Amino acid sequence: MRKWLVQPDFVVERDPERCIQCQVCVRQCANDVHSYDPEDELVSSDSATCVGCHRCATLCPTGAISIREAELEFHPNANWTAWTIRNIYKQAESGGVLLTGMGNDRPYVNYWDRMVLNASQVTNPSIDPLREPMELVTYLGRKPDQIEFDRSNGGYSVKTELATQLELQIPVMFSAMSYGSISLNASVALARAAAEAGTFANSGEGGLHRDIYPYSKNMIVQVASGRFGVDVEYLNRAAAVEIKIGQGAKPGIGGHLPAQKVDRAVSETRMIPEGTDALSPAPHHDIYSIEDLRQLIFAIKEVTHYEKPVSVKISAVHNVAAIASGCVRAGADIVAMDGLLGGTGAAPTMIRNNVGIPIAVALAAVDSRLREEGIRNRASLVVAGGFRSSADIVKAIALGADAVYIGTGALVAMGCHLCQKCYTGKCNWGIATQDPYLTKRLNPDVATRRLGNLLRGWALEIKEMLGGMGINAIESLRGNREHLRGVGLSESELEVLGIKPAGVGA
Amino acid sequence: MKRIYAREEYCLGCRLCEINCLVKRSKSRKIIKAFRKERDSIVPGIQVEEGERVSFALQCRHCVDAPCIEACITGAMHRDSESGAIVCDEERCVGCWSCIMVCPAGAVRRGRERRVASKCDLCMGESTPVCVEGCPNEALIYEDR
Amino acid sequence: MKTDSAKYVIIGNSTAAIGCIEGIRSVDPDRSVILVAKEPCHTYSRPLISYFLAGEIDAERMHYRPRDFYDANRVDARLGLAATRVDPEQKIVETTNGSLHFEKLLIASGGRPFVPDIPGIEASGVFTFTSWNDATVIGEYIEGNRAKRAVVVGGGLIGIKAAEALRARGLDVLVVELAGRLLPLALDAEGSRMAEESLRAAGVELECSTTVNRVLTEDGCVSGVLQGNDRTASCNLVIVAAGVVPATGLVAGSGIGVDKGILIDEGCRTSVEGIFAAGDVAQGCDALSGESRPIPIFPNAYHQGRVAGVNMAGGDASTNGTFSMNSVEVFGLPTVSVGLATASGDGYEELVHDDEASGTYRRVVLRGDRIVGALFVGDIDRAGIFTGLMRQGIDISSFKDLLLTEEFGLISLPEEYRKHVVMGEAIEV
Amino acid sequence: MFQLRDEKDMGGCAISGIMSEEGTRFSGADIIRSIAVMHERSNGLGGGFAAYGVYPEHADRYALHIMCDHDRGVEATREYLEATFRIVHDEPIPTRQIEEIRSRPILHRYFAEVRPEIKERFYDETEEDMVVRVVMHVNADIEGAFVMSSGKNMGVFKGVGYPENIGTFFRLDEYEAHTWLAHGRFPTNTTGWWGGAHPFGLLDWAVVHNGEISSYGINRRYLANFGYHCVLRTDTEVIAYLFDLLMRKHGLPLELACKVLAARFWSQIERGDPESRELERTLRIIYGGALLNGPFSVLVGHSGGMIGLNDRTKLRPMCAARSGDMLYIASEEAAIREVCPSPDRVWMAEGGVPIVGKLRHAEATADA
Repeated sequence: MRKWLVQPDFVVERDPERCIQCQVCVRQCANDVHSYDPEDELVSSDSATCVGCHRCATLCPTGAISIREAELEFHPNANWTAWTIRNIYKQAESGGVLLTGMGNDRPYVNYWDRMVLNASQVTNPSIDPLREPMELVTYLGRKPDQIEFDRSNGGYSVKTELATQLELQIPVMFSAMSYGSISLNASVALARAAAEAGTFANSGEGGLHRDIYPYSKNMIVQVASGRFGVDVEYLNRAAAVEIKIGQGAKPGIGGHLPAQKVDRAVSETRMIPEGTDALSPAPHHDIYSIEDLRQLIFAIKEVTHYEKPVSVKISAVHNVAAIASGCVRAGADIVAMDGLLGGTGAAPTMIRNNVGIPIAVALAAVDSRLREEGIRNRASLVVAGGFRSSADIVKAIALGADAVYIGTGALVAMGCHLCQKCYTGKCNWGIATQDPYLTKRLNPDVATRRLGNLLRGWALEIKEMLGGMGINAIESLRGNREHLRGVGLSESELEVLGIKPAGVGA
Repeated sequence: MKRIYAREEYCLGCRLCEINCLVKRSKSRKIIKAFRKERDSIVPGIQVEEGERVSFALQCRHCVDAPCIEACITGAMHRDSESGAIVCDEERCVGCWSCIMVCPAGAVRRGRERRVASKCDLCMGESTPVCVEGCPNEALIYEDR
Repeated sequence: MKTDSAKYVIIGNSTAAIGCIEGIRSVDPDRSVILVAKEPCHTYSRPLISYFLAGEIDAERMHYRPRDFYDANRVDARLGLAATRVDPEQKIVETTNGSLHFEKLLIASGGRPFVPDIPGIEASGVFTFTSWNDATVIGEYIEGNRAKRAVVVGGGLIGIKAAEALRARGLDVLVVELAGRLLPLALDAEGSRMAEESLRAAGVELECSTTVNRVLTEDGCVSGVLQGNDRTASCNLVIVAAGVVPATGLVAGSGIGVDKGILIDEGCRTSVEGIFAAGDVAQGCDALSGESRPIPIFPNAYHQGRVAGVNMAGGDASTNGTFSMNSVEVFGLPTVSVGLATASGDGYEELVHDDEASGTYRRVVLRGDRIVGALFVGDIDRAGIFTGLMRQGIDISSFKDLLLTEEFGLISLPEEYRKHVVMGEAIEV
Repeated sequence: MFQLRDEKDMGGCAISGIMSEEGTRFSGADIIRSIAVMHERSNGLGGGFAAYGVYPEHADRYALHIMCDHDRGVEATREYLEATFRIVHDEPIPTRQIEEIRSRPILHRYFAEVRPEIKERFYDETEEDMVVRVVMHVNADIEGAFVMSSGKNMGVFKGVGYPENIGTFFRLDEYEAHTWLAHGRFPTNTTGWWGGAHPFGLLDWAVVHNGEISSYGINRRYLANFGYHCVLRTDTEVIAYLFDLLMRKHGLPLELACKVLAARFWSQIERGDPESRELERTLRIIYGGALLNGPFSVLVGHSGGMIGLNDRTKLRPMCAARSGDMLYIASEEAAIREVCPSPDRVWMAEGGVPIVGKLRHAEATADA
C-alpha cells in the first residue's frame, strides 16, 4: 500500500569504508531493509521498513551499520509532536486503530526513580551477603493470622494446615507471556530458566505446550477470558492457576492473536482450529461481578482439589485497592497487579499509553488497604509492569509486594530490543513470532542461560541492598516502608505511597 | 575427539562462520582487509548450506575411516596425532583432487591461491574453532561426543 | 638356502602394501612383519612419477610415507629382493635370495605395463611409464639425447600424464589413441571432447582411432613411428602407455585362483586360506556392474590392502563395494569419473548438465533409483557427495531433479542421510 | 498527651537484669550499681528500671504508673481511668530531690481493678484487652499524660538522666523486688524525653533493649493488623507488643515466640528433623512480619520471670550468669561481676537462643 505521507521512523546508515558486502544483514532482516544486488555486487539499505530492532547492526561483523532516528523534523510544536502527526497520517491512510507492542513508552513519572533506599551507618551494622547468610526465599499463598499447634512429648507439632504455598528462591517471576504471542523457543527458555532458578513462569493464556510439561512444576497457568488450552489436566499440571482479569497494557481490552500466528502447534496447544483468530473477549463472560469471580475461583479450587494457589491478575486502575480487597475476600490466594507500564504483544496504542495507573501507587494503596482491613495475610501481592532492575524490585518489596513479575525485562534478556513491533509477527530476534525461519534464531539453551544470569545478577544485587539496610531476610523488607524515602514527590504522592520525603529521619 | 557439530534447528544462515573462517585464514587477519584484498584467494573451511527452511554449516567431519586419507596419492592428507583432526600437508599435496572425489560430505575444496586441497583443520592451535566461537546462536558446538 | 619366517609376509611395497601394514598394526601392534619388494627404494607413490618427470616435485616428495615408516611400524623391509614363487602348501615365499615362511601372506605385486608386440619396440628410446625408475631413465634419456619430440602410445590415464610431463620438459608430443577418443574408459564423448580441447590447447597433437604398427629406428635408436593409417611421425622418444595387467606371474601353478588377476572375496582373501591379495594384482567384484574384474586404481589399492591387513591380523573387515573412480587433470582441466560414468543404453538413465559458458559438464548415470555413475568436468567440487550416495546406495528418487542443479548439496538430501553426514563423527565408507 | 515526635528512636544502650528464681525479693541497690558500671554506654538522655514483686499489698490490682506534663493531665487521666477502673488507691510516686534530675514531670500511680459492669459490657474482650485499650488511649489521646506501666505487682520507673541517678531519684534502694531490669540510654537522634526512656511497659511486660531493629517498619505495620498502635516509635515498644501478641494473644510458648522473633535461617531449619522443620517453616511463613531483623539484645520482664534474647546473628553483646537461684543478664560481664563477683557460671548469649529465668512460686510471692 502506498503510504505517501508516512516517513520512515529510522535511517539506516551503512559505512562504505567498513561494509564488506558479506550480506549478513540481508539475511537477518525480516523487514527486507537490506538487499544485495549481484550485478553491482553491492549491499544497500532501504530505511522505509526499518523498525530499529538492531538485528543487522548487532550481527554486522564490521560494525558498518548504524541506525538513527529519522531526522526529518517538523516545525517545533510542543503539542503537535512528530509522533502525534505521524499517527494521524497513518490512521488517515489506514482508517484503523493504532497498534503497538511492549509497554507504555510515554514519559510518565516513574515512581521507582522517585524513591531511594536506606543503608546502615554506625548505629547498626550493615551485613555482607558474601560472608553472612542472606535470605530471599519467599512463600506465596494464603496464610493464617496465627499458628495452631499441639504440645507433643516435650515438643510442639503443627496443627495448622497451611494452604499450598509457592516457594520462590528469588522474589521474581516471569509474567504471563503466551505461547503464540511468543515463540515456543522463548516459552521453553522462560520455563527452563524459572525451573533452574527456583521460581515460576506464567503460561499466559496460550495453553501449555507439550515441551513445557517437564517444567510444569514451575509454571503458573492462566485462565483468561478466551479459556484457550484450559482443561482439567492443564489446571492440575501446573503449580498454580491464575485467573486473568486484566493486563496493564490494555485494561478493559481483550486479546487478539491473528490467524496467521495460529499454526498447527499453536492451535493444538490452544485447542482452537488451525489458522483461525484467537480472540479473548474483553471481560470473562461468566464474570460480571465479584461473586462470579468467587465462583470461578472455587470452581478451580474444586477441580484442583484445593492443592493449587489461585491467583487473580488485575490491571491497576483507579479503584484498585477496593478491587484487590474484593478479590482477596472472594478467595484469591494471590493478587497480581499489572501497572501502567505493563507490556503486551499487541495493544491499541492509545489504550496502552493512557489507561491504568502506575504500579507503585497501586501497590502502596492495596497493601495499606489490605492491612487496614486486617486481611493482608490472606493473600500475597505480586506486582508487574515495567520492572527494570533489582532496585525497582527492592523498592516494590519495601512498599509491600511479596514478589514481582517481569516480562519485558526477561524478553530483553533474551535479546528483545523493544522495537515494539511484536504484533507484526516479524520479530527479528525470534521471540515474538511463529515464523520458523525467525524462531530458530532464539536458541533456548542460550536464552535459558541469559535469563538465569539475569536472575542471578539481580539476586546478588538484592542481597547487597538488603545487607546494606542491615536486613538478612527478605520478609523483614517486605512492607517496610521505613527504608524508602521519596525525592521530588508531592505531599499527596508521599501520602499515597506511605513514605517520608528524603531528609526526614527515622 | 572434539568435533564441530551443527545444530541446524538453530542455524540462522547468517554465514558469520564462513566470514570468521575466511578472516582466520587470511594473511592480515583483519576482517575488512581480508575481504577487500584476499576474499577471492581464500576458501573457507566451512560452508553454510541453505534451503527453504533449513540451513546448516558444514565442515570436514574428520571421519574415523577417512576416505580422503585412503585416496590421497601423496600422503599429504593425514590425521594430526594430537588433535585427531585430518589435515592436508600443503607442502606435499599436488592437487590431484582424489580427496574431493571421495569426500561424501563434499567438505574438501580446491584451494584458490595454491593448487592444494583446502579443508577445515579445526583451527589448529585455537582452543575453540573461530566458526564455533563466533556463532551468534550457538548453532555450532565444539565437543567430544 | 636360508629360510626366514614371520607372522606376516607382504609381497610388494606400494599402496596396497602400505595399506596392509597400517591395517595389521591397527589390530596387532607387535607381531613380526616382513616385506619384500623388487624395487630397492623406500615406498613411493606411483601416480607421482609424472609430476617427478615434469620436475614439479623432487625425489623427497615422491615418498608415500615418512622415512621412518618401516621402523615405526616394526616392519622388516627387504627392499630390492624379488619374490619369485609362492608355495601355499609349505607357506613359503621363494625369493631371489632365500625363502620366507609366513602364517599370513599378502600378495600386492601390483601390475605390469602392457607392451604390444610390434617391430622395433625394443629399440632404445622406447619406454613404459609405471615406475619411478621409468621416470628417472626417461628423464636421463631426454637429457642425454636432447629429445625434442615424443610419441605417446595410448590416450588413457598414464598416456595423458606422460604427455603432460613431457610437455613440461619442453618436448613436442603426439598422443596416439587406438580408440575413437581420449580417455575412453573414464569419459564419455562430451567429456573426451573437452579433454581433447584442453590437450590441444596445450600444444599436444592427438590422433585417435589409430595405432603404432612399427617403431622406426636409426642405429638402434628411435627415429619415428609408423601408424596404422600409414602415416609416419618422426620422434626421438616413445612412451608406451597401453595400460597395465595384473602381475600374477609368481602364483602361476600355485593353485591360487587366478583369472585376469588373483581372485579375492570382499575380505581380500584368495582361494587359499591365509593368503590375501590386494591392489592392481587382485581381481574383485565391481560393486556397480557386478562383474568380477581388476580395478587398478589408487584408493582401491589402499583400501583393499588395509582390509586385507585387518583380516590377516584376525580382525573382520570387508571392502564395502569397490568401483572404479579417477580424478585426472587433463592439462589443467579437472575431471572426476566415478563408477559407470560412461554407461548408457537400456537399464540406464542419464542426467546431463552441460554449461559451455562456465566450462562445466556433469553427467549422472542412474539405474533405477540409484546412482551408478557420475562424471564431472570443469567444476568437480563436491563430486564426493555423489561418490558417497553411490557407496551408500541411497535412493535418490526424492531429490532426483536437484541432482544437477547449481544449488545441489547435502541440503538437498533426505534428512536422515544428511544428518548422518553433517553430524557424523565416523562416516563409514 | 506528650508531644510525640514522629521519629524512630535508635542508638546504643546498656541493659542489665537481675532475678531470683526462688522469688526472693531484694533491694534495688544492686541493679543500680550494676547499671552504673556501664555508665559509658549511656549519655544521660534516659535511664529506667522495671521492678517485679514491688507491690505485694496490691498484688492483684493493676498498678498504673503515670507521668503527666501538668495537673490537667492528672485530672483528665483520673477521669478517664475511672470510667473503666475502680481506683482502690493512688499516690504520687515518691522521689528524692537530687540535682542531676531536673524538669521532672508529675509522677503518679494508681492501683485499680476493672469495673465488673465494664467487663460485662465488653464481654468479647479479655481484661487485658481492656487495659491495653485504655493505655493506648491515654498515651495517644490524653494531652500531656503517659502511662509508664500497667501491670500487676510491678512498676516501671524511668526518666531523663543517667540510670543510676534515675534510680536514686525514684528511691529504688527502698523497694524490694524479685526481678529487676535496668536500662541506660544512648539515643543518637532524639533529645531525651521522659516518656521515651526505657523500660517500655504494657500490662506486665517490661522491655529494655539495646540495638536497632532494621525490620521496625514492617514489624510496626504487622502489629497494626492486630490493632497495636505504636505511638512511641521505639523498637522497645514494638518488641513489647510482639511478645504480647505472640504469647498472650496467640498463646505461643516462649521458645516458639523466640523462634518467631529470632527465627533460625532456612538452611538451619532444613537441617532439623521433619517435625521441627515443619514447625519452624510454618512459623516463619505465618509470622514473617514479626521477625526482628538487625542487631539487638533485649531483656523482657513479665510476671513469670525474665527473658534475655539476642538477634539471630548475634550483633549485640549480651552476657549471662547464674549463682544459686540468681540469674544475671547484662550487656557487659562487668555489670554482673559488680554485684556477683564469683558466679557459678558465666556465658555469652547465643544468637536467637533465649536465656530464660522462670519464677518458681509466682503465686506465692504474689500474696506474700
